[in-house]
Amino acid sequence: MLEPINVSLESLNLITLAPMLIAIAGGLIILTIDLINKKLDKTLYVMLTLLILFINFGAVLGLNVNERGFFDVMLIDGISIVSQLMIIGGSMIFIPLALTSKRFHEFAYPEFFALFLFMIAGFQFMAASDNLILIFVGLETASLALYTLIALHNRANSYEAAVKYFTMGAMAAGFFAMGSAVLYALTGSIELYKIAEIMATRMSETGLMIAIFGSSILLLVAFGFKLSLFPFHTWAPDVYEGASAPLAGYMSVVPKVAAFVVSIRIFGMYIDLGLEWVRWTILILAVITMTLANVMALVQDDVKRMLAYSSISHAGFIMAALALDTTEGNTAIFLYYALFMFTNLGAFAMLWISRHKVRRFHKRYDHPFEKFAGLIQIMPMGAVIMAIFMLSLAGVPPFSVFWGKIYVMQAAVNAGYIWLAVIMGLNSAVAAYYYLKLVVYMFLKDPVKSVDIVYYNISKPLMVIIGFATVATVTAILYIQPLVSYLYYMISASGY
Amino acid sequence: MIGLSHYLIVSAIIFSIGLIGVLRRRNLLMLFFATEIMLNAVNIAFAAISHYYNDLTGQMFAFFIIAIAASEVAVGLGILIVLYKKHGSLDLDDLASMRG
Amino acid sequence: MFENFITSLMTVEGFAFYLFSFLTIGLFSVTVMSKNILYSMTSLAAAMVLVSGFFFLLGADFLGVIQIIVYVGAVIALYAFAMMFFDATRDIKEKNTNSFVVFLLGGMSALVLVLMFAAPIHSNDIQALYPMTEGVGNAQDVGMVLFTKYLVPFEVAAVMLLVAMIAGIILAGKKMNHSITENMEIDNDAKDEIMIQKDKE
Amino acid sequence: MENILSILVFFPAVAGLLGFVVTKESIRAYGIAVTLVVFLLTLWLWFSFDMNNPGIQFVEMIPLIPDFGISYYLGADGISLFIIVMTALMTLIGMASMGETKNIKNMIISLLFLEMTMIGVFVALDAIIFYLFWELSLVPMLYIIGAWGGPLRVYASIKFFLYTFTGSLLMLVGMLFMAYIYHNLTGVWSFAVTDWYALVLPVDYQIWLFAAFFIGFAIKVPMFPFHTWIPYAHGQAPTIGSVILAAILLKMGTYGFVRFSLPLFPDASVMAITPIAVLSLIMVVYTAMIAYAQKDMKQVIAYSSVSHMGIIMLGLFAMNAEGLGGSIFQMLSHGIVSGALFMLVGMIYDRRHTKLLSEFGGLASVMPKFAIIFGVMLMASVGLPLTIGFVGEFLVLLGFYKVSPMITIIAGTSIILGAVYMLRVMKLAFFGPLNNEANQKLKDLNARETWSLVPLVAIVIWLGVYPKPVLEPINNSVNALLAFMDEKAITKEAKDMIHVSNSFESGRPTLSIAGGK
Amino acid sequence: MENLVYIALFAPFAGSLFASLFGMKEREIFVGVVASILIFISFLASALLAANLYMTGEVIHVRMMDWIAVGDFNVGFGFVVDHISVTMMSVVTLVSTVVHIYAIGYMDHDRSFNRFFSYLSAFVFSMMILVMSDNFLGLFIGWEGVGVCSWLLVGFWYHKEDKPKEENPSISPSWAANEAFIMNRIADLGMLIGIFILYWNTGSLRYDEVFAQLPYLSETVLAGAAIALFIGAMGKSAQFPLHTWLTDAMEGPTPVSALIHAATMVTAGVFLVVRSNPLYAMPEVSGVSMFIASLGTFVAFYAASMALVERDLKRIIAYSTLSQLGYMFAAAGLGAYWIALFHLAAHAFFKALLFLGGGNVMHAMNDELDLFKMGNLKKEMRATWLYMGFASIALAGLPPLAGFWSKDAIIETAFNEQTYILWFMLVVTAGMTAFYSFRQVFLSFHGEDRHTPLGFHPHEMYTFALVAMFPLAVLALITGWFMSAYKVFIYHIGESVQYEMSEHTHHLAIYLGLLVIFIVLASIAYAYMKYARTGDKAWKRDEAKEQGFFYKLLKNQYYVPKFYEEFITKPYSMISEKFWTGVDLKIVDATVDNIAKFFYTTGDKTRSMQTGNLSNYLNWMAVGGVILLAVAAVSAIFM
Repeated sequence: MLEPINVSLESLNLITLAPMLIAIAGGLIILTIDLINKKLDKTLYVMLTLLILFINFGAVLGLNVNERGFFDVMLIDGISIVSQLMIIGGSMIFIPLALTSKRFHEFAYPEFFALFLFMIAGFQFMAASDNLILIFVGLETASLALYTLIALHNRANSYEAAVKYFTMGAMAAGFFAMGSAVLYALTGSIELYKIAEIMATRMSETGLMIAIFGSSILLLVAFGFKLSLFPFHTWAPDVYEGASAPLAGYMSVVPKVAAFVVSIRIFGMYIDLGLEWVRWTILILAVITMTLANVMALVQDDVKRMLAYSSISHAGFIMAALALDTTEGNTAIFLYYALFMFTNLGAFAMLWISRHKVRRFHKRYDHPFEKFAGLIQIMPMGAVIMAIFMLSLAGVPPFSVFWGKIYVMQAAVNAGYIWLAVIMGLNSAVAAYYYLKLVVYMFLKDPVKSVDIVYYNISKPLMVIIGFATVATVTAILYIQPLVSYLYYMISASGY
Repeated sequence: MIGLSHYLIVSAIIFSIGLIGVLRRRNLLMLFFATEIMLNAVNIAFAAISHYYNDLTGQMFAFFIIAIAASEVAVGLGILIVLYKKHGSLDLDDLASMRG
Repeated sequence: MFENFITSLMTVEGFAFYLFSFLTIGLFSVTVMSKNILYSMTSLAAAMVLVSGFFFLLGADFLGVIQIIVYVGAVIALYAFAMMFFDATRDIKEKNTNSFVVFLLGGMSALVLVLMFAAPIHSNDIQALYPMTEGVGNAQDVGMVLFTKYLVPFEVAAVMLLVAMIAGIILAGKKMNHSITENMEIDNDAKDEIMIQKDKE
Repeated sequence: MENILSILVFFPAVAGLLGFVVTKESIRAYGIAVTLVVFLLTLWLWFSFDMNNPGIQFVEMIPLIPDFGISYYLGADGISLFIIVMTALMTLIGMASMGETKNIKNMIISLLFLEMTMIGVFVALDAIIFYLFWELSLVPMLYIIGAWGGPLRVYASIKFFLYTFTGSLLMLVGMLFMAYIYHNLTGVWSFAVTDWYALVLPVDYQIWLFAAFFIGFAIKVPMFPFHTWIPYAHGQAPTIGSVILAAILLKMGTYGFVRFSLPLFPDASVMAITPIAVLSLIMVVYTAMIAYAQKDMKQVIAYSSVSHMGIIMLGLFAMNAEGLGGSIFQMLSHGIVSGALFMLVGMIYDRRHTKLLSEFGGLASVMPKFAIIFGVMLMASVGLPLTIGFVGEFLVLLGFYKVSPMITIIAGTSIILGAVYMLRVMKLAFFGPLNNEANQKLKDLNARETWSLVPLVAIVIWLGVYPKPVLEPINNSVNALLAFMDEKAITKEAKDMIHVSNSFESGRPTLSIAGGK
Repeated sequence: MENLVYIALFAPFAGSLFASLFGMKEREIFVGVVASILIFISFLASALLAANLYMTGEVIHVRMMDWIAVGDFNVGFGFVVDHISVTMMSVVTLVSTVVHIYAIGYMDHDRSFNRFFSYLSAFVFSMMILVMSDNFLGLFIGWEGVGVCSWLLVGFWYHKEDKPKEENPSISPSWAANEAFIMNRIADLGMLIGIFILYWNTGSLRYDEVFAQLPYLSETVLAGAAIALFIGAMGKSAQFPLHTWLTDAMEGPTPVSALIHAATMVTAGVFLVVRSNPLYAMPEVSGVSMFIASLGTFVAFYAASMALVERDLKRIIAYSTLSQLGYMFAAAGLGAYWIALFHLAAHAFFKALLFLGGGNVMHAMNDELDLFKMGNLKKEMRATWLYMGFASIALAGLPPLAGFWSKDAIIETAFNEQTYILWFMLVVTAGMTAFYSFRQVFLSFHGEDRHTPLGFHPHEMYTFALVAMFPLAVLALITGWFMSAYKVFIYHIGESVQYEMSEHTHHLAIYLGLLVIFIVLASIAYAYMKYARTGDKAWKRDEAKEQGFFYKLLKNQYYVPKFYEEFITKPYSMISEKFWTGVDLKIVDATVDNIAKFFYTTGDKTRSMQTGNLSNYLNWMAVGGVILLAVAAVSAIFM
């Protein structure tokens, strides 16, 4: 007979669950409100979501570092707090982008906001656990919600995007499951800290290395997919193109943060075990990713697609930092994303406000370069802001991404990978070309058609968001210091 | 005696069959079948490891994988339906408007 | 090796294992290879039932039951409905090009995975975290763990299912038929766009 | 005003921001007023500069990102002082003489931002802050070239941007590595150049770091194989763009060598003497010859810039006060002279909308003032004594003679080849009969143009006759730099080289006799 | 006294500035007058300084201000008035004064009259810096200054068109000006190198300090410095092979030729050698000195030979200048620095006179310079005839005119040094000099009247200009008489300038002199026979002779300009063009562009990887995964 189990409520440390529960509860509230009154419109939901996220944010801030909860399933360490904050922060920037002056399909659904909140909860679970099951379930929750959000944009491209993302995601899920199975077979555990312990004892056994490497590769396929690492990146440009602009921007940051947290936990473990092979595999893939994506971004005709490739390239950049497996490297990941978030979301938001319902400039693309030709003459402010985002992405100081870049490069140098820093530098130079291309179109060319207005979709909330992103991008130099020290403290506190 | 490896190898083979299916199939519905096969293969592995380690965790994992697979089917079919409404086809080869 | 095979066939467990193995592998192959979606689906369903056989064989009774209920009962049913919706009973014309590469890849992955699993992965030193309790039914055992340790994933899975449900409902729903995104009439300001954007020339 | 440097850096930027409010009609006056104030501030800086102090003055240091070791660290010494003054001057004059009318507001605002970045580069003592301004300077320049330039402007501006950007990214890696070494040795993060100075690096590190910094600076200078962006940039840029580019932006590269490469890597610098001298020689001779073959007036001056930068580079690696001081002086002189030449070409372009030499001839007859000022600048450019051009060039060659007589002789051909291509321009454009009808009704310089050039002419002659006020602080700082390099060098070869290039050869033991005392 | 130094130096500068104020205005006579007066003041100051120096023997050093001071290098504007510089100052200012006054008349009709005076005075200023400076760098300022002024003045008529070389060997004033400038620059590089050598070995550039260090220097250093400085001198003084610019420079207005290309600037090279006499007198550099002497002798002969067949009046005088410069270098190279300097002064007077006379002819003939189009001009231009004849006698070296004394001393020196080959050549050259001088005089002023049929109506120059030339004529006469006085004067400088004939030569001096006089007279007689007679025996052009090899060789200046054209100018253009289009654009730039293009085309190619087909994407993913797995397996097995 089984013994009844006595568990004290305190030992469960339920507070660790609070942030996710808030998000889930928020989603349920939205669904309920919708059931009660069908006539409410998106402004309410956007603000509700924002408020829920706000509470969520506060709840995360209130967490103590290095706690476990709920039978040790929950792991609240530094990176989980940091990443949750970033996830929520990114979401808070994203969600007001629904308040465009034009109507778009997805925002007509209250379910959109519920799904969005569930997705955030999923990401938070991914970040706040080292239990592979919870990671997997959280991942899938978030992913499934995300597929839906993409499809909800409701046009041919977005279905295609959703299908592509979904199918490849399903395959990646298979690989993840398989990888977990191998780890489980190797260690009898699915909790990463346990796995690390047991694996360390089994490292010397003969004939096991193939399984260890194999498990790392299976997991790498799964997370390489999420992080759009070569050669698992192929979905990214199409999905970004098919999704609405803000969602594309969102996808290039928030899901990746969550995925990076897990990657740090998993691959950090492998590298800590002394498996240089894993490090080199990741490094090589990262280098290929950043280079290839850069090269492909060069030839794009559409700004959004170009930004998609650039996001891949940035991800490769950061993946390289991950492979360093130093505290600095891991700090660099978060710093980079924190800074990249403002800029990239800002850039995508700029695309969003220039979204027309009809494709006037190109048969296929919503945002071909021609659309922005001569923008400085039409809307100087818009052009300048867009240029700032582009320069920031290109890594021109003092804009935000530059600081992330030098931190990553410094981390590489400190870890002794000077060649990596050089490659990063050269890649940034290549990347500068395509960012510059947009700047060139905006500032140096004359308008293709005599268009009076490009930012047709703009509204006050969007202006606020973009303004905020701009300020955050431009004044990065002022807040880097507290940001870095906070991140470094959090990450070193969690032992990475 | 049937050892753990036996099960795992079966699992591996089934996983590969699933993989082949994913690669080979051009019809989305069939492709989804193949992903199910892959997940099932993993389930076998988990159950087997669980059995041989006398540990319930593996079964837990398998349990959740089943849940995930089911959810995926629901979402996947939802997407397929909208796609079909728009495209009238589930063939992958018709689905390449975004490229380059 | 072969002797080993024969001897293990002699046992019930061994026999069942090999039987299930060959059957599942065969059926899954049919699923993957068949041109007819109906065959494909039927063999999938059959194979999934057989997979549950493995579970029973491995003492994971609860899992086996779930497998049958969820897969055969829910998933396959869903597929069947979908199939009818798509009117996909007819033979599907697939251009299965590059099949050599596909099989090579499949073969290679099988080879590597088999190599991996053929490694002495099993260790006797491993202490089970949640050992199966003697004399307790598997379902009870599983329940115990599921509702303590894995309560959170369980709840998250519930959310996931909720997500899937909502997703399925809204995606398949009627509201998706008219796209606000693309349809300008729905938009109150649609006129503006035309007006504002008129070319100057 | 202890924080004069900050004021100098941020005043133009703030003014640029406020400039958005000013209307199109008043913006030019606004721009001139702002740059005038900046120029007056730089003059104030000059007069409050302690000439006898060879060290860094007006230091401002605010820790910005202590965790990275980045701080807002500004300061000026004798080397940067005059480059700052020249920056302000050339911006002022360039703006005053500007003939552009299209999108004038954007132009003025870009120029103000550009001025901020340029001054920033020359006062920054923190590597990252230096890099920040360095990179940022590309942006307004990109816009200026790309928006107001000639038919190939987009190509030219992108080439300019990407080329420099690429080089400086490698330099950035060098900086990061330098900080890393500093951290390793001291346990503290710092990007402050003055902190780095204290480091004594092993030679192989020095070589690699030197190479990294070299790429960044060499592209900017531009040194020989990396120079091809400049004909495009100059050829396509509007007048003001060329003026700023030639006068100031190129100096960033050479300044970088003085500020970073020489004091940080003395041994590597000594080792690099020969390769750099060879590259410089190619620059001097090869580009001078190319300049001779040009059909476009502006291209001649563009290539001549490269040629002159070769001389400057040579001087930097002379490892003696004569060469180094001369080189820094030559930076100023080249800034003013080439700036003026570009302005002159711009003025003729404004009238005729062509820069092709074949379109001109006999201009001296219709535009005597123009011809005279061009002649003065030409003579300064070919290094005529008592013009600003001579002092620097002479000192550089004098200094380098000690290092290598042979190289100096070849480099000295610059005084011949320079005369060859410049006189060709003079002859083709200004001399001969006035055959082209389009030229016959050309108006001579108007008051605005004249008065923006006259100060330059005055400076050209003043500093040619009496360079002491400028040379003295440069000399102090340069001597301090050399003494520092000597002290810091670890290899015997480097020490010997520095000693040798700083001593006289004769049997006479002391240096008590200095000419003319 | 210091004030006098400054007055002497800056009066011309003031004149130049004054004139330049009116530079773009219409002709104003007073500009010329003021400039002339200021130059005259400078002359007075120089004369007073000379007198003072003569009386007191006190050398004046002045340091005006610092110039360049970096590191150990410290050079200021310092001036010295010693025996050498005061000689030059007096000569320069005197000739300048005359030329200035003369130019008021000569440039009367030119619309750029004012500009001309500003240039001319600026030239004098530069020349004064050159001669007065107490250090090499100051000398270099003047050196370059005179170069620029010469450029301005030669190219004074910049608006003239380029002509083919067959029509006008100097192409155009602007061309000639550029040629002169660039040629000089080549030499200036040598001079700079010399300065570098001296600086790095002595630590100073002041004459006295440098010379004080000389004994401590090694032979290579001394020789290097001597050679380098002499290269500089070669350019300015148009010694072979840098001589071609001088004849082309005749494109400038004639007063310019008189002042710059006869009396002052071209002698700067000689001045430099004389100034650096302690260096050249060092026994270690005797080889260099010998070379200087030989080159000088060669140039003397070489230039004289070309003058024999020249038809252009001014070019003949230019050749004769070249030739006389050769004499000076011969003297300097042989160690007779004071004789060189003396010849320099004497030559300045009569050569300026000759040029101004030529200017009169040109003025009269509407700028026609072809001797073959003149003849019997003496009937219209008596004064000019007298001046030119007188100057030619001086040039030819007949006693008691200046040329005789100084040139004879040089020839004697060559004999005295037992360099008989040089002596012989110099003697021959003396004969040739007499011949071509008088050929020119006879062709223009005597013989048949060839100009009237061609429609020329010559007229005499303004009287004031003729009067202004008078002092030169006087000096051409009397200078030679003061030779021994000058010797005493200049011997104060120091041992190195002191040069005495040996006993042996002293005895033979009278015979040597007579020999030369005989040769000169014979040459003049021959010239008279050939060119001066009228009627039946009047000179006719001999076409056949003009086709002869030697005639053509001489006429084409030994094909040296052609050589430069073909082997330097044209290849330079060609290589430049090739460097630009072939190397810079096609290789250097193309490499950069190709790197960029490489990335772009790679992007274009890899773009096809993104087929848009999901199946492909899945394949990519699977291929990636499986390959990585395989690699993992392989590396695990081999580890």
